[in-house]
Amino acid sequence: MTDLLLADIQGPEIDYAGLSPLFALAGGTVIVLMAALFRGPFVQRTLVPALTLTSLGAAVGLTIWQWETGDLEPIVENALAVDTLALGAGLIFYAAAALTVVISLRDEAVRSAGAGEYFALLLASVTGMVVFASAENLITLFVGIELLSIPLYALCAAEVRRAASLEAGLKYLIIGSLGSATLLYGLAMIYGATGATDYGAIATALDDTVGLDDPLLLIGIALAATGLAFKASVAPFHQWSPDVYQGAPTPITAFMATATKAAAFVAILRLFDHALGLEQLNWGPALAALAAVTIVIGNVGALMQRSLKRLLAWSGVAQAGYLLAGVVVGTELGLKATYFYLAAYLFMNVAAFAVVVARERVSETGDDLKSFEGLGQASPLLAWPMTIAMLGLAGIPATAGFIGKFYLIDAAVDGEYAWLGVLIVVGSMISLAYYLRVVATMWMGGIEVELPSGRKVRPVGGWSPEADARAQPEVTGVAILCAAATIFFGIVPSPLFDLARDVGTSLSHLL
Amino acid sequence: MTIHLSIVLFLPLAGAVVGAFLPAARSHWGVLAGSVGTALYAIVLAFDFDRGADGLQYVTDDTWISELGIHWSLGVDGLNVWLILLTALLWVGAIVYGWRAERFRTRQRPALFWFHVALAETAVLGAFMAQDLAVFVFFFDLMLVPFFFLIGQWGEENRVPATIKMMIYTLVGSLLMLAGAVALGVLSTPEGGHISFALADLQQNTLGEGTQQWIFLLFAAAFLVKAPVFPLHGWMPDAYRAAPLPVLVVFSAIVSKVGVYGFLRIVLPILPDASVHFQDLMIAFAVVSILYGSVIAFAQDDTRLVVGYSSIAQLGFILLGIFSLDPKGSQGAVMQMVNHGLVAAGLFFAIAALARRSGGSELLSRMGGIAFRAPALAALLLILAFATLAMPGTANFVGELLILFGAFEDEFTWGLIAAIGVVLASVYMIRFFIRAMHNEPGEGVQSREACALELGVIAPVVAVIVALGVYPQVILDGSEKGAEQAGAAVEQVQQPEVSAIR
Amino acid sequence: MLFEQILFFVAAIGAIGGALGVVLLRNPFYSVLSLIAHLLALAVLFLLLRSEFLAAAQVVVYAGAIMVLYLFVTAYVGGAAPSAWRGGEAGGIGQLGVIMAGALFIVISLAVLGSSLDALDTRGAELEPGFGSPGEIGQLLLQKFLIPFEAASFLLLVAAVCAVMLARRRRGLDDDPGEAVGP
Amino acid sequence: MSPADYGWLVLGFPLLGTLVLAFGWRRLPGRSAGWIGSASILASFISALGALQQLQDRPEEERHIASSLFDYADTFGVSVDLAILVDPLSVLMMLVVSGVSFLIHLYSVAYMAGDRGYVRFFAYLNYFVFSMLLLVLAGNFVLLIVGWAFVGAASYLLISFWYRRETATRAGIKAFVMNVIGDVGLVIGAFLLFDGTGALDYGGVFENAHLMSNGQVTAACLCLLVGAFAKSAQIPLHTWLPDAMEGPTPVSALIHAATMVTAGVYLIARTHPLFELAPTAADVAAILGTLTLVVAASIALVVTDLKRVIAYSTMSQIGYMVLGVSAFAYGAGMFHLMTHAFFKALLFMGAGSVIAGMGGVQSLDRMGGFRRAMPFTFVTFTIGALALAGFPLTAGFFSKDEIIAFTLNRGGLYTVLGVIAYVAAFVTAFYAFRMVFRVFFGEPVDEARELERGHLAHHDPANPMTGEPEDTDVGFPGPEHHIAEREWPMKAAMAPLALLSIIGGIVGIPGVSETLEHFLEPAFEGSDYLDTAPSDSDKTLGLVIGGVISLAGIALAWFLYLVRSATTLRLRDYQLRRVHDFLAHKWYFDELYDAAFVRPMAAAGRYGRTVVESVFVQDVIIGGATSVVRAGSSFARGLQTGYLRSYAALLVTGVAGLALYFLITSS
Amino acid sequence: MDVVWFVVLSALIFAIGAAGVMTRRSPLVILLCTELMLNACTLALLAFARMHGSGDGQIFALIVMVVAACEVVIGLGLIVAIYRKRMALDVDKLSELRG
Repeated sequence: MTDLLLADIQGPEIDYAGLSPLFALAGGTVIVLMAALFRGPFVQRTLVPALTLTSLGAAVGLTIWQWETGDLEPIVENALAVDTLALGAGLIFYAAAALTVVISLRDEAVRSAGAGEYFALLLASVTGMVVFASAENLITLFVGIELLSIPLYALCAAEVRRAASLEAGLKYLIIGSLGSATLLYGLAMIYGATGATDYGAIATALDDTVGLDDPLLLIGIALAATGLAFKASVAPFHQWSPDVYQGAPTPITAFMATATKAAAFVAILRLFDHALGLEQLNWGPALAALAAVTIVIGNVGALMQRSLKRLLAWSGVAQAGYLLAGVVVGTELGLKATYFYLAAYLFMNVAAFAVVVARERVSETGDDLKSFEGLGQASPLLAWPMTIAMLGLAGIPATAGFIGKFYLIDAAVDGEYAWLGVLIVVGSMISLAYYLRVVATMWMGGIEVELPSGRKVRPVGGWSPEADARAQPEVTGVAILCAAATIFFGIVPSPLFDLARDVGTSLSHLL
Repeated sequence: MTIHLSIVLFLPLAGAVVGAFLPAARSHWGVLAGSVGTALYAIVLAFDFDRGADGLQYVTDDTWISELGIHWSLGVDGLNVWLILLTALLWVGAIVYGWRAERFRTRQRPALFWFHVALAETAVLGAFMAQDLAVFVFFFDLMLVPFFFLIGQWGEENRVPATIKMMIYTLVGSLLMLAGAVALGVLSTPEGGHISFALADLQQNTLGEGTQQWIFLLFAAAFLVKAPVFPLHGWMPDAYRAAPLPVLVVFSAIVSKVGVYGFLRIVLPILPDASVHFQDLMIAFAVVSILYGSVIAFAQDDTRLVVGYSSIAQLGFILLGIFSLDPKGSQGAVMQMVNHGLVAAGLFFAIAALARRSGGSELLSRMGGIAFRAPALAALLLILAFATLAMPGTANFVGELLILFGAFEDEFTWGLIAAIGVVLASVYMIRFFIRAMHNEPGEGVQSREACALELGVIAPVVAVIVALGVYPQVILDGSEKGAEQAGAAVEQVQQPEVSAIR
Repeated sequence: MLFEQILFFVAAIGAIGGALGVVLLRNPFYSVLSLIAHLLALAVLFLLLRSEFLAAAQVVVYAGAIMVLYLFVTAYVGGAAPSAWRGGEAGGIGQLGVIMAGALFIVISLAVLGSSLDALDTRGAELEPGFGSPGEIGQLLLQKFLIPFEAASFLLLVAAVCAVMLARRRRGLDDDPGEAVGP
Repeated sequence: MSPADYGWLVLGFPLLGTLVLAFGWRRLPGRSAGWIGSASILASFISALGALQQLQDRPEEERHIASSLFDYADTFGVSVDLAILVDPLSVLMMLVVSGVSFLIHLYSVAYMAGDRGYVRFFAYLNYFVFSMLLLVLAGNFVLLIVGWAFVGAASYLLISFWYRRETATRAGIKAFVMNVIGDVGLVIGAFLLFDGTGALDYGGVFENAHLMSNGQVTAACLCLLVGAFAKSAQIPLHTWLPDAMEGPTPVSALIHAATMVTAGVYLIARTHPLFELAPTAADVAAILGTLTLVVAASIALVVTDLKRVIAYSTMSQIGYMVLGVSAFAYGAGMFHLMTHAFFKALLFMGAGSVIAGMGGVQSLDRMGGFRRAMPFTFVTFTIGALALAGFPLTAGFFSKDEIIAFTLNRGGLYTVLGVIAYVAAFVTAFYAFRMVFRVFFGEPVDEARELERGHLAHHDPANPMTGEPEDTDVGFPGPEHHIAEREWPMKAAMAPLALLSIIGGIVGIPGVSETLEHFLEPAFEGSDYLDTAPSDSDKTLGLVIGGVISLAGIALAWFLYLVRSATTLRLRDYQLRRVHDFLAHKWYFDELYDAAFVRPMAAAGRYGRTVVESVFVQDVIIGGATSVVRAGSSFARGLQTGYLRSYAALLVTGVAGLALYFLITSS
Repeated sequence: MDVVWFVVLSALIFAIGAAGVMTRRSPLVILLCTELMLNACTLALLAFARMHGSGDGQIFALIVMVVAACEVVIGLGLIVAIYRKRMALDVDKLSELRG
């Protein structure tokens, strides 16, 4: 007993600077929770979101402060990496979260969940993502994925008055647990095969002791890949996403569609390129096959959807397929391309979802395609961002989506997966069918060329004066901002490229 | 003098942006100013252009996206100088017509319309000027967007399905080309060298036969669909029927040329082996298109489709000229691009004029006897018809003569079959002319002489056609060097074969 | 060693039985109970693997606390849950699922058996004293695995918030059977 | 001024006239347009004379003057100038063309008066003359083709001049398409020559022609023949000419008798060095020419439409010329070309006058007894008929029989052809006077009586072919239209032609005057066949035979149509019925082509539009792709049952599958 | 006792849990089944920890236990919420979102 007391437990040396963004977020979570204890419209409506944004802003600031290129030693006993990959991913999470906060401001979900819980959980999820994305250790990885998922399970169900929301929450929870259990079992086997939980140690173990073709290890990789692919909604582990995306509160859907996907891919990149880099010849083809399946399934699945959220969910599956192509090749180019596309994808998707939010709040047809008919006349400020987002996702030039696809194909061909590059464009072809349908609905729904110029515009689905009165400037603002970014980075992509270049330096052993 | 192509390129767009801030009723002034400026600039360029010089002129070359090795590189040479001029001029015509014609007076959201029109012009000019493969692809795909909106929002009957069909079908090709382009750039990057999409660098590539061939097919998919060429023209009838006329004018006259231009600018110089390997295939495409287009045009009642299918045949000729892989053929192809551009534009303007006199109908069966009180209009249409069927004495004749000569050189049989197309052309064009202008007037036809606007848009086109007919050499001089360089790589490939034969 | 083997088999059978019970028993209440049994059996196995601390935690925290919570909820909503595990609209899926699960088991087992790791067929490495003891666990938690440890604690907080958010009674949510009860 | 400058002038005046008329059409009152047009052609004729005189001043070997304005198309070895070639051959053609054209313009000034398309008519007419002269003067093959096509276009415009007549427009498109076929033939021929000789101008081609293999030359010549035959309405490309009679009569006179249709003959003469290198091609030409002259003559026997009779006779006369030049009797061929221009134009003018008198009716069956009603027309028409029949000492007499004499002299195959030609000559004489007797002799018809009383018959305007009524706007003749007896310009045009038809022969009387021969010689120097000309005695013998034959023909016509006309009808309707029907159907050429080309193409068009387009292009290619995608879509969405358990199942399936894959790769 | 036995046993339990998720309709029981799977993982982890004689596995197992607890908590919360909404506690009935 006494010797246990006397046993001098000196803690590890802790790089507080490196951890500072995490502190900002975790602290923010707690503060928001506390602040929300005070009732009153000001606190609930203004202070809490403000605090949330502040902590996100602080995280951004600290990230920029911490920004240092190169392949850095993981901190705190190899638990976390604070390299540019992690920080860069962080930037995507923070941006997504901040935009989500803004479009959530007047959301039903916030009202029914309570502002404090809602925003605190959002921050918690971001925290989890950061941990997840910078995990250099299997255990950290697992904690991270749980820390990012569990708040999301709750947030999906946040609109407890809406059956769909609850159903989405339950589905997400159960399939999610299944997925994380699979992941966990895979991690366990990797640990079993290599006897290590640090990525570095695993890599070295693969280098000398363990045979690369050891079935135990490979099965471990398979299960782990499944678990992570599930988070990134890669087919055939994608089925949860359309239902959950449709059921969840739209801002949360936007958040999941962008941030979660990014987190998952960064984690995949880190685990597979760093820990399991030597196995690339084994997992490369498998992931390539998954990518192919995903591209096809996602695009054909989106074809005849009328619910915009569902359509975007399916398209998100397809996009995951494109992104996977950047992982498959296991090169630095692939890493950069993936990151670039994730960033571009953030803007395009948030723009689209913001418009959906704005529409579904005022239209009784919700997010059905019907509520977008003639939007081009009713409110161009919403129609334009949607149009740009759709064209961007379809990969039309002058949008960030085009450059991103270009980059991904570049990486694929460069990594001797040219056929995957061709498959990407084939997928884009199919995708045109549904993206253009949305655009056509907005601009070409019921317009006669010969209209005498005086005539009033036909009211679009669910349009009403009070709806316009309740029109949400902040949501429109987000939409316009993201659309503008999409166009800007489509024409002047250099800033994103510089970011991607820095990110690319983080895993130096890649070619 | 120094000419900045970027200015030429973005002037229309700038004009449209300005126009967007004018009151809607005035918005056309912005785009008009922009395109007129471009037209003037292009005229200056065409005169200033040094015909004798090898290589590119007025080159703009800045790094755009260094990571991807993409350069903002524009340039003019014999291949594109006339096409640029043609584009600039025809766009002015189309804009003036779309603005003045009373049929379009009551247009919804004019500012948006003009913006798309200008964006289209910029994109097309960009595609013609691009000297970097990525930039070419960029504009090649981009140019579809404005047309998608123009047809879909301001078009005729069931425009929405038509425009979606057009967009997807043509983008299917273009996206394949995107993949091909990236692959080309990556694979032709020398070991350790930095990737570059500049055409000049790509021409140095040492790709193997197999690689060249699959990349060639990807490019061909884009260009053949865009042209279009039988049997890949499925989007054409609907789109042509649905497009608003001012748009259709430029779409048919110019956008269709971008595809075949791509063959000359990119495929032949960069993929010579594949070009030689697939020569017969492409020529087969060309000849089949010539015959098929002609025969179908003969059976059409809708004037737009008569012209549409005739342009399938015409582009077949151009393709034939290009893949005769003979400088004469390329020369003729360049010439035909310009000529057919003029002819198609003129014909569509004329169709608009005819429709005004046949009670708004564009069907031949509703027309007839229109020449009665409109001799000037009839004369103009007649000249256009003659030009279409490559009547000797028009520049089209010289173009087709060169194309046929080029084709005869090493593909005599194909050439003979193609020559049948000339006869068929005479059949359908004269039929068009007679059914519209001659015979007893159809019901609902009032014959009126061409109004100032119609003369204003058609007469200049016809004037240019006649002028070129008298002195076609002017074009040949300009494009000779370009055609020579386009064929140079292929020549090198063919040399061994030739020597083997002899 | 014989004793150890007997113990393993007993515990293993117990665990499998418990697991099967969870899946097969019609009444959720019994499923929970059999899960508890399963957990206890696992605890024994943990002991065999020389992880005393984990075994203790398993018994006290898991089988003790969490499962009690579970029992309460089951008691609260138990009647509403469908007991039958056969049928349902997606009934056919069940069989497929079982087959797939079996396939998964076979694949994994094959992998394990086929593995070239000799260590698998031993009783494990020679253990230094104090392996699995609270002291060592504590040291690891506070040193090597500080981050996961802290993150996990944060996770518990978050989970609590989630639960509150979801299960809290709300004003105006009057379709709550709990409130419907009354004089 | 050198001959070349005159040549440019010859080209320039008609072009100028065209432009003036084309742009001034609104502001030209009354007949001024007609006078402007005629003036421009007259000026052109005078310049042609100037060229002639200049040429004669030069020594023989310097009588080829080429002159070029600027590069027309010059790239990658193809080198074409805008160049003309003035030599005796082209000068002769210039004179004939511009001269005859002038007279016909003069005739039209009155003849077309009152037509609403008056100005348009003269614009077209000037354009035609310009094109024809361009064809004649062209200094290289490309320019030749240009002129060739222009002529075709002008002919199309004038055939469908009364464009509201469906018959007219149909005839127009027929003629145009046939002409384009000819153009294509020329283009291919031009390429073959270019391929073989590397040149496109006459001089270069003829110099290097010997470099080409015999097969090449033959192929090239056959291609040229396609062009020649299309223009000159020789079998098998002849069917358009009779229909071309839809055009106003002066047009028939000018284009389809005097000038354009002889272009083929000119072409063969122009490219004689090639044909001499490829005798096979020459033989083909000769045979087809002979065939044409027989077939056409035979049809002319039975056709009842006055203008069409003359049209067929034109075909057969051109057959003679083709035979002549293909037999390398260039002088004779050109000689006949010239004389034929005179008398055939004359005949058409007369016919126009008669048709006017008939108030637009063209059928021989309805005519008769115009002898007293139109003495002037009667005289001139008869002179034309005599010349056509080759009546001794008329122009046609000398030229035609010289050709035949040459042909017989060639011997071998050509003997046969010559004999056939003689037979045809007999037929010619017969049908020529069939016209004369049926139009001018016999009982005067009502219209003739009206005319004798001094006023013009008026019918309701109707389409002469179909007989369906028309409003006066549609076409000519309208009621206020004039006839030869009353209008001095028409007389002024016909009189000189009549004169020339009689005395035109003096330029080539065997043994007496060889003017034309000598004049043309420089054009054909280097021809190996100049010395194969028959001796004067042979020629004279030929003349005698020819004279006898023509007299016999005329006599038979006299016997059958004036003495025993009843017998004739009986013959036609009973004994020779089948023959008559066969000929009346023009040997079924139209039916044949209709079945062989027109219908199939129309059918193909319809089939393509209805079947290929919708089924293959749309359904198979587009529909196929979309349906595949749709199928995939419904599959993917079918998996999305909404049942949590099925999602789990798929997930586990995926896991198992992936794990299995890795397990397999591991071993 | 050899480690491989433990691993195979864990695999079996894992499979049983998975099967349960796919066969049962009551979300309560499905949650239990996911607990089963997590426990299987714990067992495997401890087995491997024993095999390598390293403490990492044990810590991992501990963390897993925490995570399992969290999942239970939130799962129960959800179930209660659903129950309050008077929706059927049957995952086959909760299939409004589909297609």
